[in-house]
Amino acid sequence: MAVLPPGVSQRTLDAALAEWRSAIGSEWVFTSDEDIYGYRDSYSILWGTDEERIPSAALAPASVEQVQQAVRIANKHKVPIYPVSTGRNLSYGGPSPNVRGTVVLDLKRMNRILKVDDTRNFCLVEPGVTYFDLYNYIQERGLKVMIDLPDPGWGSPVGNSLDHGVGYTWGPFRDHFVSHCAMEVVLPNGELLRTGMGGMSNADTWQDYKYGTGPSTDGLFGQGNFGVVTKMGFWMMPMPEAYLRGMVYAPKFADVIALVKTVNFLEDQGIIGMPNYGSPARTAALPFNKPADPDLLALMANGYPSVEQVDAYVAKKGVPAWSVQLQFYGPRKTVEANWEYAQAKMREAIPGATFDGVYRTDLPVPKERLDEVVLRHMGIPALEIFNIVSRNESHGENPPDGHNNCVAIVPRTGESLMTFSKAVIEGMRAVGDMRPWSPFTTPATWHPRTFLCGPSVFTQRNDPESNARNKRLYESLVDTYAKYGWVDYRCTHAFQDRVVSKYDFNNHALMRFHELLKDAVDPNGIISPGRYGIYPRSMRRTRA
Amino acid sequence: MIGKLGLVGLVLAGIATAAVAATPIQPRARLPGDPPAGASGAALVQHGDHAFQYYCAPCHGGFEKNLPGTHALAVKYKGERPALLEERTDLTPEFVTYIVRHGIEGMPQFRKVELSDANLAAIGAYLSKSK
Amino acid sequence: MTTEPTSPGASRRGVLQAGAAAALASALPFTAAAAMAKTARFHKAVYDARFPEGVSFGAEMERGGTPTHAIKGDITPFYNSLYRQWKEAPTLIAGLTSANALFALELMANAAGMRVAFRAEQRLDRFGAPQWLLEGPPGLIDAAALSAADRDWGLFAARLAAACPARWSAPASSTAACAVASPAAVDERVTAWVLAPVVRI
Amino acid sequence: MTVLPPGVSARTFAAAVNAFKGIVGDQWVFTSDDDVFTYRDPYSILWDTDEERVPSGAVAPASVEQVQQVVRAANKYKVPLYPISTGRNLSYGGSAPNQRGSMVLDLKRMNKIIKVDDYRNFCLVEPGVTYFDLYNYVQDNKLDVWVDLPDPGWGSPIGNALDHGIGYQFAAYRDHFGAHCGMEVVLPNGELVRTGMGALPGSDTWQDFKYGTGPMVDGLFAQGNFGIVTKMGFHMMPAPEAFLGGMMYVPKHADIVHLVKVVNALEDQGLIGMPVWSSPVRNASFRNGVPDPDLVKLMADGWPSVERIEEYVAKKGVPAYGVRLQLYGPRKTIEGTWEYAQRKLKALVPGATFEEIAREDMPPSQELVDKLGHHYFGVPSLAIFSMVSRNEQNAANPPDGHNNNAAILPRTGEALMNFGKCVMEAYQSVGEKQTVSPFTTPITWHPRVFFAGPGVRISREDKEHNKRQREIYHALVNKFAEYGYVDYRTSPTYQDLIVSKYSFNNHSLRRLHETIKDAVDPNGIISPGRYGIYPKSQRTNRV
Repeated sequence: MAVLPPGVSQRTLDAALAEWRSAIGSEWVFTSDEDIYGYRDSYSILWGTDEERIPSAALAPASVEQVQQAVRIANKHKVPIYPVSTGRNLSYGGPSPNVRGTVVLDLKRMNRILKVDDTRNFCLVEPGVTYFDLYNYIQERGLKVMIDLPDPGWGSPVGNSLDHGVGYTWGPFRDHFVSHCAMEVVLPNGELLRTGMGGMSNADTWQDYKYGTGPSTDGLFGQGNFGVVTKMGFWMMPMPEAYLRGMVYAPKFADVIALVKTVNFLEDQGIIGMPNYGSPARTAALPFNKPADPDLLALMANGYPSVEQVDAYVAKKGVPAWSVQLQFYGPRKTVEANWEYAQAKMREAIPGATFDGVYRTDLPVPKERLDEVVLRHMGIPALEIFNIVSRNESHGENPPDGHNNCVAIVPRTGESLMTFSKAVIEGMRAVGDMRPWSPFTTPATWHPRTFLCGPSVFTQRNDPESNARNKRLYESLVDTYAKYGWVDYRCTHAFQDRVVSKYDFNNHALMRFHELLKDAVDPNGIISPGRYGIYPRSMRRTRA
Repeated sequence: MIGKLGLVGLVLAGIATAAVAATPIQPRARLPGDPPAGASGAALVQHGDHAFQYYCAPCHGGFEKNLPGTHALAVKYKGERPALLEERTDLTPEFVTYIVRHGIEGMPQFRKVELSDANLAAIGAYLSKSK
Repeated sequence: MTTEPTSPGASRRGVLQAGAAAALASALPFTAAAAMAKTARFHKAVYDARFPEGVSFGAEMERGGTPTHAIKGDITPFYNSLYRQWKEAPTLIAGLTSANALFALELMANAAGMRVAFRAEQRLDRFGAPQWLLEGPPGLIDAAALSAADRDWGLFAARLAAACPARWSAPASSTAACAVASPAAVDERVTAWVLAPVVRI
Repeated sequence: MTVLPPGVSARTFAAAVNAFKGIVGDQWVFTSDDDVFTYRDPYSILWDTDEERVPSGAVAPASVEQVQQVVRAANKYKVPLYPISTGRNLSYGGSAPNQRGSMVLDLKRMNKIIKVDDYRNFCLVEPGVTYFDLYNYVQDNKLDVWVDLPDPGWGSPIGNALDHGIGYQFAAYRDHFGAHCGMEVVLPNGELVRTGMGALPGSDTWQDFKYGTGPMVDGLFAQGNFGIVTKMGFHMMPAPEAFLGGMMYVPKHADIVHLVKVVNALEDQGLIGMPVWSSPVRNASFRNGVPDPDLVKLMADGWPSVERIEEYVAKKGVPAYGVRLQLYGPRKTIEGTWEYAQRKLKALVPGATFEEIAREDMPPSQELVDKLGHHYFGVPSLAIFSMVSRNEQNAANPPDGHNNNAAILPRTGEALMNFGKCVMEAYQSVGEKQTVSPFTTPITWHPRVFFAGPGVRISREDKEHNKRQREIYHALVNKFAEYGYVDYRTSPTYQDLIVSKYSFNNHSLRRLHETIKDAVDPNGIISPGRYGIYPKSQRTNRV
């Protein structure tokens, strides 16, 4: 299956490949079918179709200088390249490019950990470094810092941050783009740039102060296509003394308003780590691997139910409508006092609130207690999530190969949680998906100031019809979200054009501004064309 | 081993933790609109009072200790004149206008966009009224 | 592309037919693997102790002299145990885990210079009956398909793994399916596998 | 004194002024000498010289639509505009433009507080809103949030954030640009852009989620000249239950290394607000700014060894360094944290001493804010001007202003122990005979770095004084750079010099800024020269 970059002839590609081979070594330029297979997105909803974002080749430079050369060669031949760090961004495109035929620039070989400092609490890493690498480096040296990492932990801090990725601990650290501090970037013209204090060669504050003096351009490189990031710094949390977690339950459906308000209050004062919302009522309504509760089907049968109807359902099930797990990191006495304070605040706000599931440990977690904790909450990398990745449905004959998350940015209020399911149901029914759904939406709180809500759709490599159906479902969800003022914070290539088209304030003024910048910084459009809807001039079609 | 500064700190700590009658924070004045067109006399003075509290009192007030305008004038006049502008009897609207529009020492000048001519006239009237 | 059939439906039918054939041939003994087991040099083997197949797979590996590592679902501890080694060089390893655990490990192994050389994954056929879907080098898969399905699958998978070449040089070229006597946890798609270092030709 | 924008004729300028008047009304365009005077930088070290950044006039629109129209007219006549929010950025240029002759675009009239939400804890404001206004709004509506504000509090949250300004509470809030969420910008071509979720019509998360989907351009508009910010959101902190102030002292000079390490760990875990550093031994070494003879002796023969400094500290009999920890939160929490802080420091510095100096339920009392400072409690005040206006120390010769010179230092004790040497060398390089003490105490406005450095005083009358102070400022900046330090923010007078220090790869960062400038603002009409970024036509004489 020969694939070419758009508008590039085989001859031009071959000429570029020849130059790349001499620049970075022929063993690091991949063109065979078998090698290219490794750069396909195993979660692609377009798998095996003509639209699948298959690269024409891949390059794996070993140094910044080689990246610069590779970029200059790409410019010379106008062959687009798509940088990946570790290519582990599954559900968001993995190692595959946005536009079919783009050459992948695989930075995995650049995997040095340049510094971890536990006096000033930061690290500086290259793109090929994984969270496992960083964790092991810290363990070997006995450094007293905690990593904030996503689950699974095989990805790259650089790659994750550049896709506005997230972690699981304390607010200022789990937004991985916010917690970054400065970067080194190869610009589309091959020039090397250091942002912030890196602009001053002898400054020892590159990972301490973000801004430097003058404007800050870092934001362009997250979810953007304005350069190739080759180093990045991150702020880290000093290892806290202790950890405590406890569960809070709220009995009624409408209690979620007070529950969220109280959690927001705790979060924004920096008292808690990531809150984990749950809904015992939903578990009763849609038990794992069992048919939906008939009472739920009755509840949802005549349009979206009223609050009273939902509360009647909750009462009948005899379980709390909502729960939230609160997590505290800090000095022993501080975490105890914070948990006590949180309970007092909850009691004040929610009549009938109950509490349990208290667990305490000193940090770092002693080896013999690792089974008792969720590793990602402790900054310990894991692959555990693959245990559950496809277990939330009964898959029968044809279990899914992957999933595409369709997660919208929703205001951090109880009211929005009470109505979110309505949108999902609308989105599903619009494409004839009649599966049961509950009114209990629990959000992810990865980004500390907002809720991220929404289902995933499954992908199936050997079932293009299922993929096509799920693609329609995904698109329907995106369209429905937009009616409510919600939109995905991140998504796989197949949906990026659609998602960014929703940002249409003042006739897509923001996108037009991005395009203005793109044309100035990358006139040949060689870096990641199409990433988050930003195309070079030559590929800019009528907007969705 | 605790220095002199430290001992002072300890004494103050005693006061703070003993929770002597705590005074609530003085409220700040609210943004005034312009005085009604054609306002004069007592009405203008009254409006000028409000405008003074908003625009000038944060430095020239007496509601807190050590406000910089009041403090600077205390140092400057060494008791010859009141440090508080509101207690002065020698101010004219013209003088007030000149200082406000030109600034003096650490005090910057103020622009018409932030402090309108009409409000400045009211402040002048307020500060120059007979006490 | 390479291993992935371009027309999934057609290929799936082919696989199912092979499965039917294998079921018929289930009475034949499988001795070749046992004979070759000693020649395999696994650096380590991993098994998921929640599955009965896993336990017998692990036992058979230990009998053959391979150090084993038991997990309960999460593959992370096993990966951690290989982290240093894989920084230096790829290794030959085998396992019986969930398909998801293999998925995670496989991507890490790919980056360290290994490929899946053999895979036997439990799935349901279209009638809802469990079966093993085999993938690997022709000699091995043909032998397996002709062998018994109706036996201790953990043991059988360990022997198949042991018979797998210790170096990977080409994508799996043969697939087959065998019926499974006693389904364990189909939800988790129990999978036996070999990850082998790549030899570039 | 009529000043015109560079390259603009009197006739074109007059036409532009007319156009502006047609948009905003005659009374909101200012070109008379008296009016222009009010836009001069009262703290300009170039006061009354030909280099002073005097504007040609000012225009004050009342709405976003008027801003757009003014920008379009400015493009037509190629008259540069310098937007200001409240113009109170004293020591950093105030209401004056970067470039002599630019027209000030005064946004003070746009002063709506659009929203303060104490459920999700944010606000959305216009540029003309001051911290006083925001505080009053919160009080009037009995909202359960604190304002994190700079000192003095008369400035604009927007203007402050856009100059990388700072406050005094928890790290997540006191970096005001870091705490912003979403903006509305008029681009140099007059187009209106909303960033982040503001670009999604019907979205209610503009002040909750910074990024939207795709790249984030917000960083371009702070200390930049790529557009005019007309609305901006900020995250706010819910009002804490209680406050505890605790002093920690270490006896020796070299103990600062441990003290910094402990405070960093507290800060980076979010356990404290802004730490306030002090040096009792330095306070004991100066009286009214005059150095103690022992200090003069210590410093007489070049930079002293650590041993000699320790002897000096021992002789003075006071602790070398102190830090005030400010703990906000639930009553028992701050107690637990205070105890932890003491335990941590004791483990590293057995001779450390501690005092609790305040503990109060919030909101704070007048006594508490008088004692510790309003700004630590989100209460706006102008009290800080008593330090720079006439006071007992400067009674004879009060300054007319000052220019801060705060360099970015790594957050280590070692950096502090060495910084005095850097200042001393800078002074020596221009023959300045001030005695510098070896005891540097930093300011930690930006939570992950130290700021340190002496400012210079301004006089409106004495041009020679200003010239000399400018030389000193330059010498300091140049010496800082040799040590890898540079100012985080500065008056337009020094911006070219400071930005020139970011020279990595032949100034590649500035070249990127210029590439963007040319694309976004081809006529160069927004704030030419701001932080060293000039339009193409003016890039001739770079430092």
